[in-house]
Amino acid sequence: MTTKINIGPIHPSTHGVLRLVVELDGDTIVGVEPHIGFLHRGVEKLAENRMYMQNIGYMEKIDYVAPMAYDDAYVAAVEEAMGVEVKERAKYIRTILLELQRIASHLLWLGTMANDLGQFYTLFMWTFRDRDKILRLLQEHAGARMFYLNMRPGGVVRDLPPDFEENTLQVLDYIEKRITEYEHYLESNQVFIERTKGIGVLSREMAIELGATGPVLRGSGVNYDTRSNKPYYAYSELGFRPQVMFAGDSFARYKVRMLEMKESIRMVREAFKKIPEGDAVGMPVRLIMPQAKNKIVTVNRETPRGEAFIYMIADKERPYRLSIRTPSFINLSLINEIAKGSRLADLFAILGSLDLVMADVDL
Amino acid sequence: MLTFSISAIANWLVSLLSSASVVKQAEGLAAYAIGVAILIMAFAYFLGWLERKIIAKVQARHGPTVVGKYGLLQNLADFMKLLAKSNFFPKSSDKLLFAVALPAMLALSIFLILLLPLAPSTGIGNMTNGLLIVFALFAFMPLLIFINGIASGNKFGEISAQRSVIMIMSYEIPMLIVIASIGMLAHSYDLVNIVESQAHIWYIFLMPLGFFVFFVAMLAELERSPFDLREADSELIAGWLTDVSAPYYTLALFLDYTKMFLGSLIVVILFFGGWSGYGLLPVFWLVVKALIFAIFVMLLRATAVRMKLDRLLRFGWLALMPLALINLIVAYLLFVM
Amino acid sequence: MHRDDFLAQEEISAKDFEDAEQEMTALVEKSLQKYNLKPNMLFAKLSDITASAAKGIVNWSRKNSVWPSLFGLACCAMELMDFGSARIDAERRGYLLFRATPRQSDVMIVAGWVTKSMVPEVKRMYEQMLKPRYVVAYGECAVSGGPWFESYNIIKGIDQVLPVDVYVAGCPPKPENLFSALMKLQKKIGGSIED
Amino acid sequence: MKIERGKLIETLKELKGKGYKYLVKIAGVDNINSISVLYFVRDIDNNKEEVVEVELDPNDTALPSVEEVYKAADWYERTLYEMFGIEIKGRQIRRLLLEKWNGKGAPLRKNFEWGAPYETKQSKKAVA
Repeated sequence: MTTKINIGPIHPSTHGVLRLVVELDGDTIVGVEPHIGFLHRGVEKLAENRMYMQNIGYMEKIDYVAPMAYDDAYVAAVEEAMGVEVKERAKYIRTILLELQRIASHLLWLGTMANDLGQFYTLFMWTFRDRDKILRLLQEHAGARMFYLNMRPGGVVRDLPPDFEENTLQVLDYIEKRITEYEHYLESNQVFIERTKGIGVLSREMAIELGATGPVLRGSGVNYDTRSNKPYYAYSELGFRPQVMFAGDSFARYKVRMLEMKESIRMVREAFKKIPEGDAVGMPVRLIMPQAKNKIVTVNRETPRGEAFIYMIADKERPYRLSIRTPSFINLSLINEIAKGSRLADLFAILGSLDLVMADVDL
Repeated sequence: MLTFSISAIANWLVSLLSSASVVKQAEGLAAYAIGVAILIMAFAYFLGWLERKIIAKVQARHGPTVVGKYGLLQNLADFMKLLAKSNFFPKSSDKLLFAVALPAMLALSIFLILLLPLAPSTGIGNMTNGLLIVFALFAFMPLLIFINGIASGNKFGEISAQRSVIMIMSYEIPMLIVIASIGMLAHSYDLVNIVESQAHIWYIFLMPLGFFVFFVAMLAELERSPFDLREADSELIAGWLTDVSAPYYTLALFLDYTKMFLGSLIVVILFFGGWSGYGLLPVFWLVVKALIFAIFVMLLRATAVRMKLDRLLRFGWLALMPLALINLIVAYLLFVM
Repeated sequence: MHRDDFLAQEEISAKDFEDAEQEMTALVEKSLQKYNLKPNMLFAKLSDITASAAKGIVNWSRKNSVWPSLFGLACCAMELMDFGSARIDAERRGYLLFRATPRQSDVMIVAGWVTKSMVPEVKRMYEQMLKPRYVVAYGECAVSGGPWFESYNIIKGIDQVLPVDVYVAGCPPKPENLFSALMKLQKKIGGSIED
Repeated sequence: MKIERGKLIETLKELKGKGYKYLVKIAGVDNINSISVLYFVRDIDNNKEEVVEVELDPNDTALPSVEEVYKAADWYERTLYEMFGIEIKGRQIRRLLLEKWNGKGAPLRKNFEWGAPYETKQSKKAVA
């Protein structure tokens, strides 16, 4: 006999407003049916009715944990439509900022995942404290804590502040120490290992078949990362190596993100050594107006949650069609496949390991 | 267990009533009960404040600071506010059971503290089977949680109730085996005797394995992390407390700390030599030891990751059970020597 | 009836007793009504005493213990989380006990845009909260629909559905703003700010 | 690569056999005179991509389901149905993003009517 329980849309562990109808046989999950759309606001439709420069602000709100990633993806699409080259120094600045954003996003994920596993907010508070240091750095550059609006076609809104490098390196040293500590803290905890290893297994074949992306795909042993397969900005010069784990379980996904944070720290340090002098300021917003009509543009970007893909048909003043593939959307569609057969308590560990942002799902 | 507990309590009551000085005893009892009630309230309130402060310090925060000096009045404000909020029973709930379960739990835990000897000459009479009676009554606690969970008519409450029953199966029996070995070492189930027999060496040194088993089982009983499966706030919202309305939640909060006081008292009496200590009042030593134990439990709450249900069952039967049996054998050898 | 008048009477009739009783019950009922309490409630006696004898205590406790419900919708939920975390430390003023169940929380912080499919859920959540309850509209989207005001699936501000006590502007407002908003809410509860 | 509607399943199966096992996205575009549906597929091992485009008449938008070829197509097809009003043959469709939608039309069509904006109503209770 099976029972059905309804989880959400308001529930502490669904990271936003997600409704799951879970069919249970005792304590074992028979099926999970996600109901989404509680945050659907029609970004694609709104974007068709806004000027190019106005849309930058809308793109940031797609993924509010890592706003800069979409900011960058959209501006890159506009750049391609306008035929503008990114300045050499701006490439490095964007790489640095995007990687800092990735670290901040992964730190938030780490805290919330520990919370989902039943930890009483301790790691959550610690990672928030660390994340705040990065937000302060980004605030120094962009002037805002969350929604930066700092990407402009051809470059960024302004050059890095004078003591940015020094501060960043200091913060990175601190964060590297902390990450090692958290890693030690979690991996020496037998209960944590038991609750993540062998839970929510996604095989390599299924990961490709179901279209998993980002750390979920890499946790299943697929070596695909947009930063190395379709290198953009300074990633190929910085010697980026994609982080791959082969087990495909929650622990592998956790480990991929931890390794990614370390890789990001290494890359930012490397980028500060190689960053060229020169101009980095992009064009002012009033000039953003691609002249091409019906030019088709595709952009792939690796956001912290996975691969974002933008398909844009450019028109004169506003995009004729802006279609966005968001990583959380497709990662959530896996949930039924990987949660089947596990326990109810595991469902939240699995949800945590997928790192979902609900606005990213609902678009 | 149930029939045993009923017969044990009946025996105790009969012996109490048949003694000559019933009236005199009753007067003494009333005074004692009031004193202990004040102690419980003070301690529970203090624990509530301390837990917020300790967890905040672990989490790199300050905890309550504004209301009262060092935030000491924060919990009072919380309690008063919860009491003054409106009360509500959901339509799907069994109103009678839902209204009774939480007060019954609170009454039970206060009654249990009354039964414990807090100093050599206190406690309610000299009960020959005191330890057994305490644990027989203690076993009602998960049952009442079960009743509350089912009566709330909420699916999360129901799951929580099921978990409660499963947890009883996984830790109650090892705990009773440890109690048996304590009785063997002390040659008695009388709590006063147990404390006095620890005058030379505490039982934690004689039976470290037994203490471990007992500690784990006690954490599960107290719903403390990592065994807070019944109230798992990231899974079951609040488990059996999900549909409990605000005034009743005051009871739940109070119960939480009363239970913690009770649990630490039992652990101190059984394993840490009770009130033994130099100088000062015996009660002082008892309370200080209980406080240290409670702080340890709080630190555990701030750091541990919650266990899974099936894992808990396996842990109960494959780890706690053999350990408890080994402990019983050790105790038997000590008993023979 | 005044105390001196009462003493001046030589004989106290049964009717006077009745009058006094009625007066008392009216007083108690009035105070109960003021705090949204029903007389047949379990703790009515206790609230009764506190309300008539020292109504300040209840007010003081309500003012100093504002528990938000754990309910984040969208972007502003990030700042809501930051509000509770180590830098701001909302627990200093007793805001932290985020209860996941609406039954035990006092204030609902609507952090994010509200879609048409979310409206019934938000309404139900509000109805599940016990009186007295408050609503804070946190961020542009909850105040007026924000950047999505033209969208086909968003309502233009939470105040179309729920009575809002405090509005916080910003996209997203900083956690400090929420802190000051809750302090304003405290003042409102305490009676320093009138509606 | 532009193909006929009838050859869609066939073409995708062929591509999948060649190694294009990963479906990136299914996107729809309303060109007013026609509606085109694009299938972005990818060969992960060799890092190659391919786009398959199907053009449909706006009045006759029935499209075969490709879920049998790519399982990942499930949710994309559902959004295609509710956003463009494209009928998907061969499967049960439950609305995904707009589950309780009772408005008229498909939002991403160009002829979609928005309804009246600026309905703001400020309550007088404002404090902050």
